[in-house]
Amino acid sequence: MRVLLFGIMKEIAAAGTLDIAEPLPDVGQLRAWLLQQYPAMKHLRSVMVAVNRAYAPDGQPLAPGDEIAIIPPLSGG
Amino acid sequence: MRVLLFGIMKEIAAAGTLDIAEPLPDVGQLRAWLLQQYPAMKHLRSVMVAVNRAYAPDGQPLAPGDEIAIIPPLSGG
Amino acid sequence: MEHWTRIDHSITVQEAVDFVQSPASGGIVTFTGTVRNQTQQRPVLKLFFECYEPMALLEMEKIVRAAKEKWPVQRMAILHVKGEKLPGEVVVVIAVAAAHRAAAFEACQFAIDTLKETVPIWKKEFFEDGEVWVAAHP
Amino acid sequence: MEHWTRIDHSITVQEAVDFVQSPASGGIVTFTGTVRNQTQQRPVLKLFFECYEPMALLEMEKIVRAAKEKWPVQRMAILHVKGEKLPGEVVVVIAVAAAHRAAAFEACQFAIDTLKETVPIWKKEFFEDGEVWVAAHP
Repeated sequence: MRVLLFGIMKEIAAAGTLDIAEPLPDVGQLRAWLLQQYPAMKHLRSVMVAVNRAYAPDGQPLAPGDEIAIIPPLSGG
Repeated sequence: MRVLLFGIMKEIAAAGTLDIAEPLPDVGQLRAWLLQQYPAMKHLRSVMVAVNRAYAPDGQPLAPGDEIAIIPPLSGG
Repeated sequence: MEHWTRIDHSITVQEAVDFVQSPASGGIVTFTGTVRNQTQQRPVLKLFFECYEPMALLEMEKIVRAAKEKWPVQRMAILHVKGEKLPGEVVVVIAVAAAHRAAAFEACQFAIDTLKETVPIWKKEFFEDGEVWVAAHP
Repeated sequence: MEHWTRIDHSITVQEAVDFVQSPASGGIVTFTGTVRNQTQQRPVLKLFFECYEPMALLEMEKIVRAAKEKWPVQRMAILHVKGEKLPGEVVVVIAVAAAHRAAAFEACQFAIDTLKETVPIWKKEFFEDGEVWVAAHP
């Protein structure tokens, strides 16, 4: 599973993309896995997940080939 | 007394300025005199008077040398 | 100079924004009024704007002062055209810079609303079959 | 095309107004955000904007659709920069054209408020003694 990282998440993981071998069936489990790998994430104000370029709730299943992105707190505008 | 006219008032009076010989001591009396001279004025939605470039109430006295202007309904912007 | 009032034959939103912009401001709100190509389904050929220019500039300055009393705004520009204008052309531009955008939105809307009520400018609309001073009659 | 969304290295309020302007619209409201020269009294040297570009453009389009459902607006433009920006430079422009100005003001304010909440763009501030991703931590 390929995951895109942005902003401070890119710095926390020291990578712009992650290739995750672990099977992670939904957004919630991806989030839990990331928190375990990168404990600094828990200091962020919020973290959202986008699947196929739309915000996705924790319950949303993940399929191979999905475009997954981790969205730390926004600061555009 | 010299009076500046604008917009539709200029057309009603067929003049951009009026030189009025009649003594007119305040704004209200100027307004009454104009209405008598130019009855078409009474069809206007409103008419304001400015003295020295500021809106003036009917009770305001007029002095020689004042810059007096007749302000028909505004439509700027 | 913290505000700019101007009556001219041609104005642009860019020059208003360039004036109010500063490295200390966070947001700029503008209102731009243009000539519509019709009024109540009648095609408009052109407009003519007449201004009582010295008083119009004073009334624009009063609007700036009133806005600065009501909201924490930084710099303001109020520009209005005079003379002939064709459909699509710009007739009025108001720009307001503020540290916080809510103040800029409110002050800009206040300024255009007040301009229409207090600034001595008159607009004549030309149609194929006649012409009329806008809003003159009830 | 009735709306325009764009992420680029440089944007101007004039191009946004030129896009939304039409002879059928009466009023155009814009919001322009610029780089402030300080944050809580600390001088800002520069900003860096990172965008999740394809999703950011989709979220901008959602804002346009939501605004058009809520208000009778005609044309909209939402432009945002990416990359490095210096104090005073433009980072975001929103332009809304409508027949009635109240709708244009409300839709423009809605659009910038929503953009800050939903469009995946991140801003890093550079100070003399360090750098920080804005709003990342509580």
